[in-house]
Amino acid sequence: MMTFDALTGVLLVPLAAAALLAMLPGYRVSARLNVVATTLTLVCAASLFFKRPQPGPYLLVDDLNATFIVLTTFVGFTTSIFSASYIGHELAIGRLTPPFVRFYHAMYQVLMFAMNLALVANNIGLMWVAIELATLTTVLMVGIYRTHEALEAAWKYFILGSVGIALALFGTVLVYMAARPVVGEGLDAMVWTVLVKRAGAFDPALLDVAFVFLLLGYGTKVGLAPLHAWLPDAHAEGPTPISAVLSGLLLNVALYALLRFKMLLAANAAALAPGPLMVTLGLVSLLFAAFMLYRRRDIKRMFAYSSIEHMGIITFAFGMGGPLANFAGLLHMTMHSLTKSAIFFAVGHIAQAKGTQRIADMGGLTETHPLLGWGLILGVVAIAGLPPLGIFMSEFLVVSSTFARAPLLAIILVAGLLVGLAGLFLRLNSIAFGEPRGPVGKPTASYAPMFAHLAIVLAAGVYMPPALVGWFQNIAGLLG
Amino acid sequence: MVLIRDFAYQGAQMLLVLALAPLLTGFVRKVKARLLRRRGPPLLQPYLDLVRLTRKEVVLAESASWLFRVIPYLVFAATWVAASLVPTFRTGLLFSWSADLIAIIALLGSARFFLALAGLDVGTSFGGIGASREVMIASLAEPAMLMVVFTLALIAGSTQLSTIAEFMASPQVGLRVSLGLGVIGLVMVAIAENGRIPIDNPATHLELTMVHEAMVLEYSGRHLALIELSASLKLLLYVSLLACLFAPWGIEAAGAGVPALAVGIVAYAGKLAAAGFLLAVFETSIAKMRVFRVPEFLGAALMLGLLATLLRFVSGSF
Amino acid sequence: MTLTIALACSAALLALGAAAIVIGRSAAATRVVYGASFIIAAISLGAGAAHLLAAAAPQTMTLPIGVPWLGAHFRLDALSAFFLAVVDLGAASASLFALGYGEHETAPQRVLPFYPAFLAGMTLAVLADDAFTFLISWEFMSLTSWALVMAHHRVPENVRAGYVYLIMASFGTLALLLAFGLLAGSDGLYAFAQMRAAAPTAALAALVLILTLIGAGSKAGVVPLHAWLPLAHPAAPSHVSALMSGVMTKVAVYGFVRIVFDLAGTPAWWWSVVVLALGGITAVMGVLYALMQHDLKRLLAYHTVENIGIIFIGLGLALAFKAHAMPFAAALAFTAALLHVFNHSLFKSLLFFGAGAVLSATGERDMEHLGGLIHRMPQTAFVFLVGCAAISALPPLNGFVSEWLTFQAILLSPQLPSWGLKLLVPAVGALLALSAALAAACFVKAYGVTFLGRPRTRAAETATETDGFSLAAMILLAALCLLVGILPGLFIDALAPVSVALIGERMPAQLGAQWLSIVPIAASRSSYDGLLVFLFMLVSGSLAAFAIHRLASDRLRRAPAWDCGYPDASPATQYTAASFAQPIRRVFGTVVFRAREHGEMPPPGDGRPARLTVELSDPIWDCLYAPLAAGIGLTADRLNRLQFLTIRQFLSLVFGALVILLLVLAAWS
Amino acid sequence: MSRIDFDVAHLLAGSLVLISFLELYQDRLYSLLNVYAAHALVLAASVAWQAFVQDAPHLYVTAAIALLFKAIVIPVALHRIIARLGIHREIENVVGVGLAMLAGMGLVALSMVVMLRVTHGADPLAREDLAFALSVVLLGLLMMVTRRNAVSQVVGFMSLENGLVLAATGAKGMPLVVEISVAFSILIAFIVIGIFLFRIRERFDTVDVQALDRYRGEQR
Repeated sequence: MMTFDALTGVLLVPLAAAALLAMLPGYRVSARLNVVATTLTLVCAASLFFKRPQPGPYLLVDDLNATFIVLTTFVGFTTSIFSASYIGHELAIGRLTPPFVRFYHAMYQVLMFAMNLALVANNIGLMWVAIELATLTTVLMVGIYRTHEALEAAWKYFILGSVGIALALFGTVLVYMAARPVVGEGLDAMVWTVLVKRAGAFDPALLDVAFVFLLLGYGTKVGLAPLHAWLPDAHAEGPTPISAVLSGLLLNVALYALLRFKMLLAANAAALAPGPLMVTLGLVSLLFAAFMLYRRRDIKRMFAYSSIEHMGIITFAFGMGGPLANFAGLLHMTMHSLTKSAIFFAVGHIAQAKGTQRIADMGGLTETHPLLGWGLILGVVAIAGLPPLGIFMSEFLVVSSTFARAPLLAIILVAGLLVGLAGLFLRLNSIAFGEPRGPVGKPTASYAPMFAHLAIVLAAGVYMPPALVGWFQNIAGLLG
Repeated sequence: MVLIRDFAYQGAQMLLVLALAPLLTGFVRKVKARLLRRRGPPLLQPYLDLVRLTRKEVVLAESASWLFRVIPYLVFAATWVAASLVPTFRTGLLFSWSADLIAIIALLGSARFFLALAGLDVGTSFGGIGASREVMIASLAEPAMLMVVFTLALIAGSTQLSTIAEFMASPQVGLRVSLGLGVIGLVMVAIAENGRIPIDNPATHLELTMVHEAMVLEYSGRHLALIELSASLKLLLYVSLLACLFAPWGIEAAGAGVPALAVGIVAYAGKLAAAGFLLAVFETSIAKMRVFRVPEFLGAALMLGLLATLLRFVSGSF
Repeated sequence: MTLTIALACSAALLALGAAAIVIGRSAAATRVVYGASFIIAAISLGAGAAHLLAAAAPQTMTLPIGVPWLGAHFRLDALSAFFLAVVDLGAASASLFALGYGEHETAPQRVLPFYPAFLAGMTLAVLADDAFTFLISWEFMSLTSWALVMAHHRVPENVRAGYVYLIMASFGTLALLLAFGLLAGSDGLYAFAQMRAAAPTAALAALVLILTLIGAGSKAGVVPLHAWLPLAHPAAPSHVSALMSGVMTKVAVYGFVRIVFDLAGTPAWWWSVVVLALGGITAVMGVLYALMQHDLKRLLAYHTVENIGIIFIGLGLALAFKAHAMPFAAALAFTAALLHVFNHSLFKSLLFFGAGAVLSATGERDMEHLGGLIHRMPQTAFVFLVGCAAISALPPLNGFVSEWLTFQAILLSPQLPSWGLKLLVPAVGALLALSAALAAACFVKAYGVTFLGRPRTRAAETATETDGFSLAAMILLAALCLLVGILPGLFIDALAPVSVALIGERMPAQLGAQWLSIVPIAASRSSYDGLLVFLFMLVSGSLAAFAIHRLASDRLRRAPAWDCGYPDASPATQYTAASFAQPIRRVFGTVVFRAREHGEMPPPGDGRPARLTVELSDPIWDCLYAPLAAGIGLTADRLNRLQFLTIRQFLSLVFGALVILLLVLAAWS
Repeated sequence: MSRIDFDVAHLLAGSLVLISFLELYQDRLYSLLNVYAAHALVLAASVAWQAFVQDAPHLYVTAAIALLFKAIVIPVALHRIIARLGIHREIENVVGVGLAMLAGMGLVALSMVVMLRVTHGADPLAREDLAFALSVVLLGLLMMVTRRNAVSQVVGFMSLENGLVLAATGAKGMPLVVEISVAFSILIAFIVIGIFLFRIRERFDTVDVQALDRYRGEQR
């Protein structure tokens, strides 16, 4: 009987909960259990800050992924609260049947497990497996409504995701090939801690090829244009809690994988700089998504595109590198997770209150549902990068630090930001303002998660605790 | 002692312009009549008109507001102050520094501003016509005037009328192109501002051709008297302005003694007469132009002024 | 100390805003919020004025917020103190006005929370001493004012106005962000002190100037970046319109001055060319736009554009003189600009208050539906008249003083060596004169059509005088307009520390001059004495009145209007705003706005009324903004096709990306 | 490693590429499936050979999976699906076969160029294998994007995945190979079941992907 430590907790709790939830019938119990499980996971994750296990051949906790884990478990926790009320409503109106709900809860925990595993994996193979698992679970949940659109979105996600996985695997194999002559055969050649230490001696050409495949493979998961196609539909057709988790977490996890490999390449002097590739993809995604915002009619799909936009910004920031940009990237990622999930909470309630996701059918939200309406506005203001909310700070740092180094890039970036902002508010105006349209019934739901996220984002925009700052700066240094 | 004497001079100047203004108007009318082979009204007719008007009761339109009744005094005050700050027979008056040429123009501007408001106050169509045309003319005349002022200021190195006048009297002004342009521009502006032919006809009440007269159509009695008086004050002002700027001969420099003073007064009277005569000749020899030709006329003035200023800017600084 | 007070005040305002969210719907909320913000703003105003008048040394403070390793720097120097005073004077008067006006608000819970936050944003913007704090306050100011513009969101125009406003505001902020990025360098020295020390290269500084012109200019409403202003300012509740027009644009001017005069190092001579040209164009275009309007609040908004132009002309001259090391002249131009900043904040707020009073009394903003209000609301009419005279630069009011000073500065500029300026400055002078004259015309129209004549609608007929608070606010501002007009020396001297700090020289002390007159350079050169002119007019006017009433008749009889013998025509026959502007429209409009008039006259015997329709086209919108919007729309449409591909096509995208990357790799070495 | 080992491995890998080309060439579903079965067979052989060469017994498991699952079970299942759907005579290339072949050539050349630039530190066997594996992957992808029919897309995906397994087994001593191949088999099973599911639920009358694309959330 091994002694219980936080790390195993982070992995075991969701797994056990998944098994349990798969067996439990009743909705209320399972929803509660779901919340309890995520709470426990969060507690375990938080405890990682204080006591950290030694990195083994399979698992590892360092500054970088500790941040991701805590973020993931936290959003997972709030989302479980949100999903409790959301799914309840779906049951009530009969969009979901109890068996599906049971399946949903089990899958939710599996997803949590998969993401945590991907984050703590100290082994590129293991990480790959975990991300594949996460993909499959989300595929199943996206299709859960069994409508034409849902199945089609799931299928699209599935196919594109599988191809992405395949490419990522090829990249992983190549990395192993590069590592083997230096590290020697066997497990060690796939262990992070070892790889990063020895990366200097690897065959650069092989690493280059590997990175191309990894970039495309995991980039598909991150949702970078032109690999993004699955993302909008998956967000739009799945249950909203899943949209929140997708945007808020899964994209981050994929990005985390990319960062790891970027560090690997950065450690090898002869290899090509991963920066330019990431910068290009980031800018392309940003501009593309920004323009796509204008013609959106489905509210969830719109915010899905805004997720693509922000993933572009984050990738751009990390691609630029340097302490400021990296710091900004991390900050932006954290803020985006919180804000975007908050927005999806709001959107979920709105869609349930209005009985539709079509933007044309909602209007004057600040009249009919003031709390929801202003919550959404606050969220959009945050996501558009307006002060005093957190994303403004990260965008401030990215733009100002970039402009001194590469003016042209900065100008493209700024143009993209502006176009995106205009697109978002074009839609927001018709949703939140103007003559009220659609039903005015109040959804019986708790807005606590939404406003909790927004409060954190607001606070972070004005004041960041020095501990957290030191933490981020440390990571930014690691990323080089 | 000196202060008192200066006060006396200043007061004398104020009274002088007040006294002379109607006379100038009457003189111009008389000469015009003679040129048209009419006998024309007696020279002092304007005074008699003013007296008669002040004795009459005021017939006020029902829709007129308190502003309508205040405006005549405002207009009169502004015009009078402006007129009394222009050197006539003597420079360096006590308060001449209290408002330079720009301020004088602005004072006339405020007079016009309020007069135009008066045109709109009663709420009749003719008042509206007059007011809108007046501001249109002014919106071109004022910049033109300012441009001329710039030219002079740049030549004399001051916007202070007394200083400019003294400088102009001094020999160091050679003949200058910019000056020539300036004087033409100023004359055109003066004609427009005083509503003389060809811009406007002070004698007619033919609705569609009139500007100034349409604005004051609703005035009667003492109010009308004040308006008329300010009109003639304005004419006098422009004449003496032209005189002291472009024909500054004989103006007594401050404290040059009694004979010089006498010379100054005589010279001033002579200049007024000459200017009046010229004006009359000009008006009788030209026809009134359509209202919408006016912008071209004034645009030309503005261009002249701008040209003059440019010349000054380019050819040396002071 | 004063800095601490100012910061405490803005913190209090923020707290007030938060509280207003809670109590927003209660009946007393309006009184509480506006009353509190009045008191707070008054205190803050005191702090700013005290610091300015005492010519105290700059105070700095750093709070542990904002960018973590940097902290939030705040600094109160002469410039900040002056603008702090401007901001809080406007804020205090607006709050006072709103104490009465706010009662008419239909949706107070949409105004009350944002109003104090807006004030706080403006206050913090002038106090900030590092790029991040400045930008966050700046954009916070925009955001809150956006929310206020959206207060009456059921009106579609307002939503559109808010949309345009928000985009332009973010555009400006991003431009400023880039400018600061340049000044801060790649290792992020964001504190203003560090930027001052850095002393950027000429090319860098030039870029900074351009970006600052775009950033601050778009907020101030410099043509052609003014497009949002006439939409947004009228859309907000009137006291907010007053703040946006009278104060927020001044914060923008502050931003420009702070960056260009303080941070961007020594100016090159051509900077002034750019600024002067923009200023001149802005002044004339603004007033021409205004002349074409018949919506009272929009007319006022366009006049803000004009006055911003005048301010920028002053600043441009200051730059020119500074670049050519003529400190005295620079100080004169700079002081003129700052004084005009102060004056404009006074009379523009006053005029917007008046418009607000009219709006709440009649429910009308369209002048064509007003008229004759002078009978129904005499006090409002009087103070509004003062405002009109002041903004039309009529002596002895304050507007004239600052324009007079600007003219004096222009008259100094032949001494400038560079030829570009020699040719440009006179033209700018002409433009300035033209805009001044046109402004007078425009306000004859505004006042005459709105307050004079006979009421054109029932609403105008039944209007009632506005409440005491609003009147108090307006009277206060009117009195200040007169005070600055007759005693300009006081205020010019108060501005001395600012120009000493930024120009290195100051205008000669004015209070020594005889009879309290102001002497920009030398008495022989030019001088002006508002007090004396005022007394002169007072004495001579009352003298004339006294004489006539005593010696001649003072009898008066009311009768129908004469009107060349046409008996009582209906009020509809009065001159309207459109017909009043017609001559000027013919002169300028045909060129600038491609104005066309279609007269439709039915044949005799036909009962239909004859119609005259006027077509105006906004050149700047058509040439700049419309194509931009169209371009974005087109791109969006094109790209939107990518939403509708088949899975196979998406896969081929991935495939293509892969192949391209591999090719790049193969071609790498 | 002796000469003969290298040659055999090289032969098998090369033939895998060749069969990929054959797949591209097919325009009947049945024959496509048969070719794919051959593909899987060769893969199994090459994996087994690698197991023998590297004497890594666990690779035999992978070989077995390839043999049983990919070479037998899946083709059979797909056969039955095609039979059920009655789409066996559908010819659904987007670009002509010839063009596809040309593109394939280009891809193989590209993968050669990319891989042979790898410095010679890595042992030759692995390098060759990698080059071939990359070409197989690219050809599979090419197949996926040039075919409209879902079944042939699946086949394309599977041959792509064969390429991966080839690479993985070629990477000497790489751990988790078995797990990964298992995971992939599960993945493929999912896809097949997916197609099957759509059929059973009577939701889509054909598995032509364009039918799926009709439902795209927001209509044009």
